[in-house]
Amino acid sequence: MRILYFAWLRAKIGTAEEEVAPPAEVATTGDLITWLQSRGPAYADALANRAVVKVAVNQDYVGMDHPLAPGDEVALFPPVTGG
Amino acid sequence: MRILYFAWLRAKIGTAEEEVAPPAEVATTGDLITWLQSRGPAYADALANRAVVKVAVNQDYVGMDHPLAPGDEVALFPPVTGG
Amino acid sequence: MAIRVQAEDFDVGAELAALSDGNPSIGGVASFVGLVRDMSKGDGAGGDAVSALTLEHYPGMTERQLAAIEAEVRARWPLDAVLIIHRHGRLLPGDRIVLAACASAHRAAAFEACWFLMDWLKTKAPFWKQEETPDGARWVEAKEEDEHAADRWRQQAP
Amino acid sequence: MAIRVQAEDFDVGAELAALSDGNPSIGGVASFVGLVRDMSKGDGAGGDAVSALTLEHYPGMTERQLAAIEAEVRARWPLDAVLIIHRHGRLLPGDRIVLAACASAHRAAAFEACWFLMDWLKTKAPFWKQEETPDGARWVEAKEEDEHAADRWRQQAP
Repeated sequence: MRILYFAWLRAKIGTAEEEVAPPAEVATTGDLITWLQSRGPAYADALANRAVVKVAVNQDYVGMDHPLAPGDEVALFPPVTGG
Repeated sequence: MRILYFAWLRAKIGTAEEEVAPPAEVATTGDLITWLQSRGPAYADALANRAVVKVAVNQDYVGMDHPLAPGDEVALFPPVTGG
Repeated sequence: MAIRVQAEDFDVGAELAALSDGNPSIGGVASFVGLVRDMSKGDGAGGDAVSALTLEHYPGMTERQLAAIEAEVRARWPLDAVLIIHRHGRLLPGDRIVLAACASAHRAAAFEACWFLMDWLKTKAPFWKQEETPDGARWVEAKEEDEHAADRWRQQAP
Repeated sequence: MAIRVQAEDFDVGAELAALSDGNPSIGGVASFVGLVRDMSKGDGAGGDAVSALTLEHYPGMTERQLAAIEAEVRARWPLDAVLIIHRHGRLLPGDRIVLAACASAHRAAAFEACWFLMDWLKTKAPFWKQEETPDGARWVEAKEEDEHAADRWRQQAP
């Protein structure tokens, strides 16, 4: 599973993109974030406040209960500020 | 008193501009239109429906009871269609 | 004062750039360009073909009224710059008729003020359109929907 | 499909002219140009000086979401043409960030659709701004007022 990070999530985690293989019990986007938080202090800090973490799966916005499949492209990012 | 006509009012009356000297009892814009209507069939026809005659005095919109002074520039025209 | 009544065409890109040039506190510019349509707005199904449009205006009153409306939008909305260019004379389908543009630090102010200007221009600026159609020249009639659009702004506080 | 995400600047006049070119049934084009401001939108009295702005985006998702929103405005309003250009990369105060434009036979449709696009871009398009200030680089925070502006369109039938 490919994970992309943008803006200050990218900066805090320290990478723009990584391949991860979460354990089988990680079934949803919410599960994935919980699992990522356990990967170290940078992840824990970046993902501490879920109210400011937006999730897209395969380039569409999804909620925290969205089911995940192995080949998914998951993106985590703060609220957008374009325009 | 100078009177200007625009658009189909100008076309129907047959002139864009004229100097008139209405009698003393012509005190308001409404009086002026009534007096103009008496000046011939072209005027009567052009001014028949006051709902579609707009009046400006000295380049500001006014109503039919606006008082007139001898040196006024009075303009009569249909509802505008610019923009 | 950014008001022009002219027969000549205008360069939209240059005008909009000039509006915000040198003022980096402007967050955005909302604008509207009105164009000559090749069809009259007939009541019912479509209209007649229009081969040209002639805009008559009231020189002097036009500028005076445009200046008044510019003052009004500046009083109602926090604007950094306002531009109104309105053409007169004979125009062809596709030609530009009017440009209204409002620059502001605030997007909503820019949109509202620009829309208000266009609604106002349609109902109060002393211009009159005459269309050339297959049946001859014809004065365009004022539309009730334009009056309703303009009335809207009386009720709304900005 | 009139959607472009690019680092390069764009020519507003040429873009707007191209939008209506060859379609004389278009009555008008409403547009909005967003510019880089030299001040951050601080809470309270003013903000900090901004010397540059860097726009990060999500390549692929950006285009996908812009295409979806173009389809939505076309479904909601009677539009003849829609254009969205959004830049990314490092920009300076006064630089153009975004152009949204909607062409229609109807003035209200063009204004509403363009305003909707801008409100949508502010809240849904995957772009993030980082400002360079005297205190260093800082990610711009999303504003609640932008969310409210976007929510407005959910309640309104066009």
